[in-house]
Amino acid sequence: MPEFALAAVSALDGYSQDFDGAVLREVTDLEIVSVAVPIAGQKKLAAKIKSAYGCAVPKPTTTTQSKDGLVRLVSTQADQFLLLFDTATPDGGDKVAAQLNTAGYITDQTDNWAVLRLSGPNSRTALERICPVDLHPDVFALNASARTHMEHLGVLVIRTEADAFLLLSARSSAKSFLHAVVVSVKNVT
Amino acid sequence: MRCSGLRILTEGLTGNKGWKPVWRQPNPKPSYDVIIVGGGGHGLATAHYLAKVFGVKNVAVLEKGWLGSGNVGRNTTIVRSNYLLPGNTPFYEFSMTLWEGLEQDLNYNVMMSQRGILNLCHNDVQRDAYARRGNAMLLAGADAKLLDRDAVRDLCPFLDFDTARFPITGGLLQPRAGTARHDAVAWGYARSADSHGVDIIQNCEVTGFKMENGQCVGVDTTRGPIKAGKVGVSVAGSSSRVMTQAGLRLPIESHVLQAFVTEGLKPTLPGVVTFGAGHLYISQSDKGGLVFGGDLDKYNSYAQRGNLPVVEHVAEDIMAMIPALSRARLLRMWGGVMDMSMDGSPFIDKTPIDGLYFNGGWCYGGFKATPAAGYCFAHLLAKDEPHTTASQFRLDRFLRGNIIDEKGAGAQPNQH
Amino acid sequence: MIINHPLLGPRDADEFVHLGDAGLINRPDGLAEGAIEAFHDYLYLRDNPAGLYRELWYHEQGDRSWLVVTRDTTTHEISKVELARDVARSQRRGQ
Amino acid sequence: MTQDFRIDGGLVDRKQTLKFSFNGRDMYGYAGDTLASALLANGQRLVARSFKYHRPRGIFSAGSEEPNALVHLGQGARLEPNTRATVTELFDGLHASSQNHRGSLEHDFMAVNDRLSQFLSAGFYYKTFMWPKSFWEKVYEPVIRASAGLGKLSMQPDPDTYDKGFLHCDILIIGAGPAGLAAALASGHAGARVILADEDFLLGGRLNSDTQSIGEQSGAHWAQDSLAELASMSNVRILRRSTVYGAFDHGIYGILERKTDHLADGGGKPRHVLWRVYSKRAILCAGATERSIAFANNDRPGIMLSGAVRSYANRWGVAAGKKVAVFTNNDSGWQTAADLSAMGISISAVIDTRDIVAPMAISGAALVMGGRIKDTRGRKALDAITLTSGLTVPVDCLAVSGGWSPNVQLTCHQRGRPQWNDAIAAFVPGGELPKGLTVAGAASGQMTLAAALKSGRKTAGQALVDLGFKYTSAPALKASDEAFSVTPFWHVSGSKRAWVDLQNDVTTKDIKQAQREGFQSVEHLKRYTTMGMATDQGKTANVLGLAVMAEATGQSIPQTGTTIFRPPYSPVALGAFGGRAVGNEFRPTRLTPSHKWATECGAVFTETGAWMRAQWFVRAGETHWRESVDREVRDTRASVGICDVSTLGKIDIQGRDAAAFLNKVYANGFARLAVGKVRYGIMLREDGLCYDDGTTARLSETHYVMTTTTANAGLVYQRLEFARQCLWPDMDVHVISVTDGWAQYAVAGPNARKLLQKIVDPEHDIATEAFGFMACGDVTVCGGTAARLFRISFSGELAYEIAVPTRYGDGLIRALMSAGREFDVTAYGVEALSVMRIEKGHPVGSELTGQTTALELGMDRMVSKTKDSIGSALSQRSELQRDDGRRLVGLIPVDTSDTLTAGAHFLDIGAAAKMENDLGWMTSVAHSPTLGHSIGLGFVKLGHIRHGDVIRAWDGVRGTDIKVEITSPHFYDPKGGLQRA
Repeated sequence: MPEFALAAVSALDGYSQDFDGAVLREVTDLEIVSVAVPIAGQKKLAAKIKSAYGCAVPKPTTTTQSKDGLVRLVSTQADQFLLLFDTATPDGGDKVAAQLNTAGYITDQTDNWAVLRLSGPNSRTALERICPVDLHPDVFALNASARTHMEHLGVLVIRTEADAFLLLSARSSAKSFLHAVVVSVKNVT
Repeated sequence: MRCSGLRILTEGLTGNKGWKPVWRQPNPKPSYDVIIVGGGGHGLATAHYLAKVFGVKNVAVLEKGWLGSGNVGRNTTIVRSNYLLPGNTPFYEFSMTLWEGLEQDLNYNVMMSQRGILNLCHNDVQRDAYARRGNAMLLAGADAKLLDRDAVRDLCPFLDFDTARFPITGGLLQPRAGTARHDAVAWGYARSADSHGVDIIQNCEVTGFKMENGQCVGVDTTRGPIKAGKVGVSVAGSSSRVMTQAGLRLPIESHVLQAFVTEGLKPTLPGVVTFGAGHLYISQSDKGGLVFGGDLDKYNSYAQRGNLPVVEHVAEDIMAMIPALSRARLLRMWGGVMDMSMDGSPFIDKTPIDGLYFNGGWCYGGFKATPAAGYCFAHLLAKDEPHTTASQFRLDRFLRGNIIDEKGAGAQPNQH
Repeated sequence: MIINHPLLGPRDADEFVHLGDAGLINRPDGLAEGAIEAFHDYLYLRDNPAGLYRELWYHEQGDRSWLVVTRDTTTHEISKVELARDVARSQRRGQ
Repeated sequence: MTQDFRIDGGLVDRKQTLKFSFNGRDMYGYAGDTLASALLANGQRLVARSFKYHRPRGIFSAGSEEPNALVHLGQGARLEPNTRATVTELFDGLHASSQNHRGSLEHDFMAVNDRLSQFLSAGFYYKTFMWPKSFWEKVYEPVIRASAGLGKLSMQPDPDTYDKGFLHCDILIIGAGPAGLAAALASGHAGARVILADEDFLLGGRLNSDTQSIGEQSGAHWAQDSLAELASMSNVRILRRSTVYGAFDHGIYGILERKTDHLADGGGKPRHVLWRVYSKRAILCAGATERSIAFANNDRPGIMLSGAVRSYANRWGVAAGKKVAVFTNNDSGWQTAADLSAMGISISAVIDTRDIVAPMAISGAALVMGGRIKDTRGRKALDAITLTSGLTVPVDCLAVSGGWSPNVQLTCHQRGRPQWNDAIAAFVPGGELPKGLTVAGAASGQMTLAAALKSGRKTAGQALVDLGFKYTSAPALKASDEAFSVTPFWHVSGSKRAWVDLQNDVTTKDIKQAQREGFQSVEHLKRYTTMGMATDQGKTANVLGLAVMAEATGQSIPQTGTTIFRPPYSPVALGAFGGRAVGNEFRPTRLTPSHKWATECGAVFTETGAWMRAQWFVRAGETHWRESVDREVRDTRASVGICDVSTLGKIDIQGRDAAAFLNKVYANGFARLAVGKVRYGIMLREDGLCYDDGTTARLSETHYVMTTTTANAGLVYQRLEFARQCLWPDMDVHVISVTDGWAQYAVAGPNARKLLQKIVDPEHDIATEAFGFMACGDVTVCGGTAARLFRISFSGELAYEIAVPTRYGDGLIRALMSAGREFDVTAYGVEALSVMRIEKGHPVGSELTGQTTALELGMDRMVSKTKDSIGSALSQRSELQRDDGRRLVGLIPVDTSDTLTAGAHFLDIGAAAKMENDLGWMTSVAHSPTLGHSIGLGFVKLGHIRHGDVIRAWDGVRGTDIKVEITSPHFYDPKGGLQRA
């Protein structure tokens, strides 16, 4: 039995708040793993992904989901994408590595990010105040994703439902990001 | 025709009917001793000093548009000599001394107003960098004061001392710095050059250089060919455009810098203040408008206009520095084309082509340099050797590695 | 300004960082004879055209792509946007 | 005060009476009033003073072009200078007061300027105030500055907030007058995403000010019905009180929406929202602005634009006067006479400059065709006009129409250059319009209602077709279509002053003088006389001034030039452009994993870039920061200290070619770095100067983790992406930032290993034999938590950096501190970190300024000459390789009680404080508790061969001049034995 034990803390202490027509929550326990595509290794990796998750490698601006719906793949860069999935244990990188072994270059990104979920009828009007990307459903459809900036902070935004968005931003500035989103919601509700 | 209070009195009493044109509208002669390409501040100042100081009077200034239509009429009018590097400091201090006597030299009130420039710092490293700069200024004969937070507060109580994201810890003050009425500088130099016999020819665009066995002997223009003993090019943002006609590639990119002015307000700012946690310089004109600017738009451009991101960034800096300006209204925004050099410092030099001389690469610092740039370029044109204060501004300095990089940003013009 | 990203579609230029002339892709050989002169021309001298200009932009607040944008410096009109990596590769094959 | 000038009719809500005050006097108006209409209704003629001559001025227009009626709105911190009464929506409790006068508005001492006007003509200040020299700053300028300017700011922080936003649409329609509404209806029906923006609070434009009808309806009713229909469409967004202030590149437009200015209480919501609109097409339907005619004393209160007089009657139910005359050169003046007369307002005369048959009869009015106004009377309010015929007509209001100028402003914001159109005697949009922008209605020169409706629909149709929407044309609406006729007439010549630019007091005399002095090009004219430079940007003045100059030079107006406009269309509060960036919200804040813990431990924080870092930790009894910092250094060197170094940039680098790649981006060799080892590297820019340094660890054959300085993390990442995508596109190498993913702590000091052995799980051997200096590897800590251990030292002690996933960062710092208790562990901040690195002579930002070479830093041996890496070639340029250049050295005060200061320059003993004698400068200083005195690092000319020499550290701006000895920069354990222990 080790003398010292380490407790995990989330970026925003599990923030959760209901507003008029909008709900804002921190998403914890979401593992985030990046996979980089080796040069001339696209085919091999695509096959691995297919066999491991039963879905395709996401094209830019899109996300795909594993057959069991538990893993979401998000395109982040021409030769790189993220895997998002819930887990209780902090070993997302190893889990993915076990599936892909050397087909892709894997980096556990979980602790780089703070994750917010903004949902409700006012969520889009709130994001209108900080998000330069067009989130109109005709343009930014279900499962669409975009990497952009809001209030000087890099953000990865994903539409997970008609009225719900997943917002990923850097963990060290999570409090500033939360503040930016909260102010936006308050300004429109 | 001399300007004076008496003159204004007599003219006023006679219905202001006696005022004569400030400069003639001559047609180009077939030949001149020296042709200056570019009727902006630098070109007109060069002509003034050539004629008045160096006795070269058979001079023409060729301007493609209207006199003063370039950066001399588009800048934020700041005059200062708070430079760091030995290649720069003596030159800008020389310019400052010329500014201080300019009204009398030109017999024209350019409203040179030495109300000081204050560079704010927000941490110890920045303060020490300003100390290094201030000391370099003193060593070069300029004036500089390092202020602590309280001294800054006494000078500018309206700054955000209480809630700032980047607290103000002090600043570097150059009391002799200030502002001048930019258009009047162009008009004053033009008026004086004209009175010394210089032909100022507007709406006359240079379309090519006349070469004879490798030597430049004149120019082709939209108003016909003109011969010249020497041709000096002083065209700021158009430098590459013009010099490419002589087959020269320059270590220069043209970038747009925006400037802004608010509605007229009763006096609020003492002098020029610059923000150390962003990029902003702001002052108040004699007419009451707050005049300010910040970063380049950062992309190459020959359009004299910018875009929204920089406008908003500059305004954010204002709100962070002086929240009390929030309800002042932006009246007008415009852009100028900057001849951004590769190290942020200028060139006053002969070109590889005999008879062809170049003055440019002034980045956003051309206005304050106007008198000394004119003087030193005139010196080079008249004597064929650089003026001591401008001896480092050579075109070949990058090949030798003699870089004059005040910011340490490297060979990327939009970072200077 | 808006840059029509070849992978992502139209994006505000505010998301990008501008570097400079697309010629910066053609880096000389640092070990070759006359490397200093070659690098001097490569790094310091510019055509700086008033008109069509090929320039490098970096999508810092996006997918981190480097792009080669063809833009008119007098009108700001953008006529072409390519992935810099594709341009670099095709130029190498060209060499 | 009663509303003596309120008449029947209008679109105000008489059930809602609103109380407001002007210069302290209570007045009443109705919902739907502007401050201007309410002031007129209350008979307040004198509302302002002019800029230069302080002439009495009244309300001139009914819109954002207003040059005269600028007021101080609100009180205290909400005081708003230069606010146009004509666009200020009235609300209950509104406070307004006049500005720019000394003494009262009625008795302004500055009005003396008006008597001296002949000495204050155009450009007078350029010609005097030069003697004696010193008087400019001391005497003349202060006087000029004090009298210049218009309103004043409260100079208190703004209690209101501002916000921004981003909107996207297929078609942006600018202006909701007849053309704009027609365009919006067509676009909305076609299913396009439409934004309809108008600066007014009541949409409809002139439809609300005129009596023309559309179909069977009044224009105003048609407008309201159309708006109701548009509001019912989910694809149409209507923005009221929203000014499209600028047209920017690629279809981006700026809109200022005023959210709460019209409310007595904003309810804490943002006052303004600044929208950035991304449009595929835009249609400018901004209408036209009426202009005046120049004649003697044409600036008195009561002299107004004819269309404005009509607006006040029709829209606001206010009579601008009780005895009104009209002076016009076109048909719209007659419309004013007819409308007012129909409302029972007595029209004394209609003076038309045209020699034509009177188009209509106006009961009780003298109709003077081909007439001219010679002069006017009435100091603080108009009481009579005199015609050249000698006829004098007593009036309290003169409605002037010099024709209409299309609002082309937005078409000029890029490359547009308006063209002169003789038919309407005005400039219409011309040249290269902003791409995607088309113009409809009066803004395009369509001066009749029917034509405006038609062109609005037609223009929208074209845009819809371009965008691939189905557009079905509808039957034209029935509306008045009588031709609009105007005959140019600009000014009545005479010896008295006739105003062109009312706000800046520019008269026809000034323009003629400018012409005499050679300021004839339109830009010179504007700059010399300041015409068009006032807050109204010359909306009512520019064309008139141009015409006067054209006449003076004997040229046509187009020959004289055209006036173009810059953004914004009308002035925008800086706060709106600033958005939320006030105080601490200016920029985001980054917090380290140990932030919460550090706060509990009395840390004093400092900003380093976006980060907040612990500067030092105050313990009980410590009263001066030096006590804390000295203790932290001493305890670390004596036993062990811990510092959060998570802010260093961390970049995960993977790929088959990762090794070759690193060999390219670092100046020193990395090809042969073994797995499990760390190496220090320096990075050059391509110009050969140093810009960053750090360590890179090899975790596996294909996997490295690089650290960068805190400041350059983003820049290095960008350069790496550039290198792999643009320079070596076929290398298999991939980079991703992991800066935020790892909590990393330096554990330094003789007992560092002992402490870590209590944290690192026993199966990992970190004894020096197994885990020597510059080793790295994966370990687990505290019973299985994955971690990375690096044996690197910045302090010079036996030291490690241990990293765990950020979520465990708080836990690990607490664990380390309790595990270290038996060693009297100390936490240390960036100040102690800096002291120890100076004692070791490690360069940081103060030395790596981007202006220094490896040679100057004493690291030239690290720059490999045998490989081609970034910067290697140009680092060899002659001036960068001078052996008589500066070198990094250490500096010690000869009198060790002296305190060194960074920024001091070095001079030889006895050398004068002149640039020629400048040897270099002090880059960093510290008090070394280890050595017991002040130490410094600096660059000294030939410093490498001057160790032992004594020179001066001269700090003129701080007033010190200290003798210092040049030493090696390595003050502490120069052989580096300790860190290898």
